Parts: sequence; C-alpha cells; structure tokens
Amino acid sequence: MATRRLTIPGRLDQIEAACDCVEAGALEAGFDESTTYACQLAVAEACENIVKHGYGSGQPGDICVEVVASQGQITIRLEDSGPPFNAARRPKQPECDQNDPPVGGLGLVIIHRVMDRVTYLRRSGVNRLTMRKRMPQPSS
Amino acid sequence: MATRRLTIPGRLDQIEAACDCVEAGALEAGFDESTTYACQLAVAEACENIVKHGYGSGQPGDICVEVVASQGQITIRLEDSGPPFNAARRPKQPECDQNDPPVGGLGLVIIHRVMDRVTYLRRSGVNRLTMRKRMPQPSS
Amino acid sequence: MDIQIQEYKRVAVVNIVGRIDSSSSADLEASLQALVDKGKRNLVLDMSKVEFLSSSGLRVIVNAYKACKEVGQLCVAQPSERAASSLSIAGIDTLFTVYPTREAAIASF
Amino acid sequence: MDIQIQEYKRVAVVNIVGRIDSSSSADLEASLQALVDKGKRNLVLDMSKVEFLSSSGLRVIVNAYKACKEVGQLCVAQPSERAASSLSIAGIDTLFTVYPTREAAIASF
Ligand SMILES: Nc1ncnc2c1ncn2[C@@H]1O[C@H](COP(=O)(O)OP(=O)(O)O)[C@@H](O)[C@H]1O
Ligand SMILES: Nc1ncnc2c1ncn2[C@@H]1O[C@H](COP(=O)(O)OP(=O)(O)O)[C@@H](O)[C@H]1O
Repeated sequence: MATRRLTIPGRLDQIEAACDCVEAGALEAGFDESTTYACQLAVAEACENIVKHGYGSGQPGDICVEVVASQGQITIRLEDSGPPFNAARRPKQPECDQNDPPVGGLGLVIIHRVMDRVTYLRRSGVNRLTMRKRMPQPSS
Repeated sequence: MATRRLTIPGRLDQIEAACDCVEAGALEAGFDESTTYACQLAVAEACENIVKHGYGSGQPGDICVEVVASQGQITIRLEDSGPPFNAARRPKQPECDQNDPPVGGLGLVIIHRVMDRVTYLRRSGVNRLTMRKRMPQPSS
Repeated sequence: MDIQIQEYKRVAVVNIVGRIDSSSSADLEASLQALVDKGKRNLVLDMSKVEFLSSSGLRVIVNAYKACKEVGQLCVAQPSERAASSLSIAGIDTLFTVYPTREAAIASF
Repeated sequence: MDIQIQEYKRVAVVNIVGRIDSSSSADLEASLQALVDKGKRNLVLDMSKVEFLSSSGLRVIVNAYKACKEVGQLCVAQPSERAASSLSIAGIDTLFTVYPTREAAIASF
C-alpha cells in the first residue's frame, strides 16, 4: 500500500500535476494503460470543476490530492475549500442527439463512468471527494 | 578504364540486367544518382526497341551490351541482329499538347535527350548502336 | 498543445498534438472558430497525436461540430487510443464519423 | 512492380511500387483500365515508390490520362526523383498536376 500526497494551487494549469500523481498510483496498482488513462481523466474532471465552479467566482484556494494504491485498486481523495458541492451525486447521462449534442455537463458523467465508487463528505468548510477504482487483476 | 560485357536474350524481362550493367559502369565513372538513372533509362529504351521492333515480328535474337567506363564518361554499345534500323537519327520531340498528348514515340526522344552522342553502324547483319555520356566532374 | 492546420480546397485538416484540457482548450477553440469564420465547414480533426482529451476539449469539439453541421461536417481521423477513450467514456463517440486515416477522412468529402 | 489501389468516394489512389517498364507496364495498364471501366475518372497516381519509369510506363499513364480527362483528372502524387526525372526527360511533365503529398492530391478533387 503506497500513498501519494500533493497540494496544488486551484488553477487550471496545475491540474496536470494531479493527473501525474494519479498515473503513478494507477501504474503501481497494476492498472493497464487504458484504465490508468481513465483515472487520470476522472481526476482532471474533478479538479477542473473545483477550479471553475468551486473557486471560480469567489476566493481562490488549493486542492489537496491523495492517491492510495494497492494491488488492483486505487483511491483518489480530493479536498478543496470551495462552496459545498456534492459531486458524488450521479448525473444522468445526457442524450447524444445528433442534432443537439451535449456541449457541457460531461465532467460528472466522465467521473461516474470511470470510477466504481464516488463518495462525498463536507466537514469544517472542506469538500472531500473520494473516488475508488478497482481493476480485475490477472491471476498469477 | 573498365569494360563490362553482357549478352542477354532479346526479351523484355531481360532488359533490367542491361540496366544493372549500365548502372555499375555509371557509378564507376563517378556519375551522380540522377545521371546514372538517366543512362539506365536510355539503355532500357534502346533494348526495348530492339526487342519490340527489331526482333518483334521476325527471328528472335540476343542483345550484346558493352559498357566502357572511365572517369566522367561512359560509352554503351548495343549489338543486335534484327533488321537494319538507325536509332541514331534524332527524332523530333513530340509536342506535349494537353488535349492530345503523345502516347508513343518517346523512347527515341529519351535516348537522345539523355545521351551526348549517339552513333549507328550496320555491319555483317548486325546493328551497332553506340551511346556516349559525359558528366562534368567536380574538380578535385 | 500544438495545432497544425492544412487548408485544402474543400476541406481543412486540423492536427492536434498533445493535451486538450481545460488549460489548452481555448486555443483549440480559437483555431476552430477562425476556420469556421472563414467559411470552412468541412473539417477533419487529426487526433492521432492527442495525448489527453478532457471534457473542456470535448465541449470545444462538439461546439465546432454544431457550427459545421448545417453546411458541412466535422469528422475525426485516426484518433489515438486515449482520444477514442475520452469520446467513448463521455458517450459522444457516436456523434462523429471516425476514419482510420487522414486520407480517408479527406476523401470522404 | 506491385500495385495497391485505394478507392474512395470521389477518387481512387493507385500506389505503384517498383519498376514500371516494358515487362510490367501491361499490369499497370490492366489496373488503370479496370478503374476507368468502373467509372473512376479521378485518379491519383502515388509515385513515391516508383524505382524506374520507362516509355512503356509513360505510354500507359498518358493513355489513362486521356481516358480520364473528359470527366475527371489523373494527377500525380509525391513522385520519386526517378519518376519525376522520367516525366521530365520525356518532356511530358507539364501534362500532369503534381502534388507533394497523396493527401493534397486527394483534397484537390
Ligand atoms: N466543485 C463544484 N462546485 C460547484 N459546482 C459544481 C462543482 N462541480 C460541478 N458543479 C456543477 O455541476 C455542473 C455539471 O458539471 P460538469 O458535469 O463537470 O459539467 P460542466 O462543468 O461542463 O458544466 C456544473 O455546471 C456546475 O454547476
Ligand atoms: N530497333 C528498331 N528496329 C526497328 N524499328 C525501330 C527500332 N527502334 C525504333 N524503331 C521505330 O521507331 C519508332 C519510334 O520508336 P520509339 O521512339 O522508341 O517509340 P515507340 O517504341 O513508342 O513507337 C518505333 O515505333 C519503330 O517504328
């Protein structure tokens, strides 16, 4: 079991560092390239929402990233001090109508499609989003 | 001064061997890639004419190829026993009219465009075509 | 992210190299908008060198798709595995005709 | 000589690999004729891998050019140095529009 921690300023150009941290954890968990990418994508979406919607209008702040990896599983925890927002609420998948395709609302869809379990907790002015991903391992 | 000799049966699928012989001579003469290619093309055209027009309707026969290479110059001599034909006669370049471009008669044009001097001799039932190419050499 | 644009008579090819994420999607948006403003509505997005494609990028691409679709079409050529993953995870892979090569995409117009 | 044909909606691309000479030009002729017979008159000859091009090959190509030109066009893409040499030595290089890439040739239609 390995834990990685990282604090980034809540800015769009800092999100890549959170992705890199998740990538390292996913590789350590033994995830394949495609599952690893999906996890990076999910954390990018969650961070982007925090930066844009959480810190966007008000006080800027940091994002604390914690990635816990064990064989076949990673847990990603994000903490921010923006207004309360429950990203664990499963969105409904927008319909992909050829004539009026969805131009927004894809971030939460991606997070919930990729992750197996998403939980949310608000405590002492902090949003804590916990996302878990398991990958079936080849039996050795 | 190096001389290469080769006798090929007068068949289209044998012409490549004549090209290879000329290539070796041209490289030995110090020709660049583009001049070497032009000489191969010229010999291919001359051989093709012998096979198609010389031997085409009558008795088949061989083509004797001789390539003499010295620094900056090669001389290619072809001998065949087809009917007399003077390929040293310079053809006029067909006009390249967009609406009625030339579909034949390019072989002799190519030979004369590429080679500096083309001479013809008929003796004892043999056509002898001699083609010379000089290439300006870089002064050493 | 780096964007290379090749404009032809009937079609423009946009080759996107690198990450299309929230910090770079505005550049992509500007490039696509410039083409649309010039009247180019047959667009091929060459995604072979896309390393990352998040929802901000998807939004820009969907918007460009909409801007083109009345008079032309936006299609995708040779997407990288990651680009294809993003389209499919977001559930919008059915929107775009995807061609295996740039050439096939260009020849489709 | 090896011939690979890629047919698209508006255009067919003929990739010729190797020597086009008197012993192989009949194969090229048959391939081009088959396309013309199918109604394909927008042809791109990809000559990037042509190693030798003699007058027999030129004759076939000029004939195909003529067969296409009423309703379409035959053009040349990325000719090798040798192919370009042959066209120019024979004095027929002005006949064909030559494109630097297959892509540009295809996009020209
Ligand atoms: N961290 C957050 N803080 C506040 N609101 C949020 C947060 N994350 C998401 N939201 C809200 O949820 C909506 C949907 O988010 P998302 O699916 O990522 O799509 P988008 O960001 O494109 O609107 C956002 O438009 C926003 O209103
Ligand atoms: N070796 C030859 N023997 C007899 N006739 C020849 C020979 N070479 C060329 N010719 C004649 O010269 C013509 C022009 O030759 P060429 O320029 O190579 O064009 P093509 O072979 O396409 O007709 C030929 O059509 C043929 O009538």
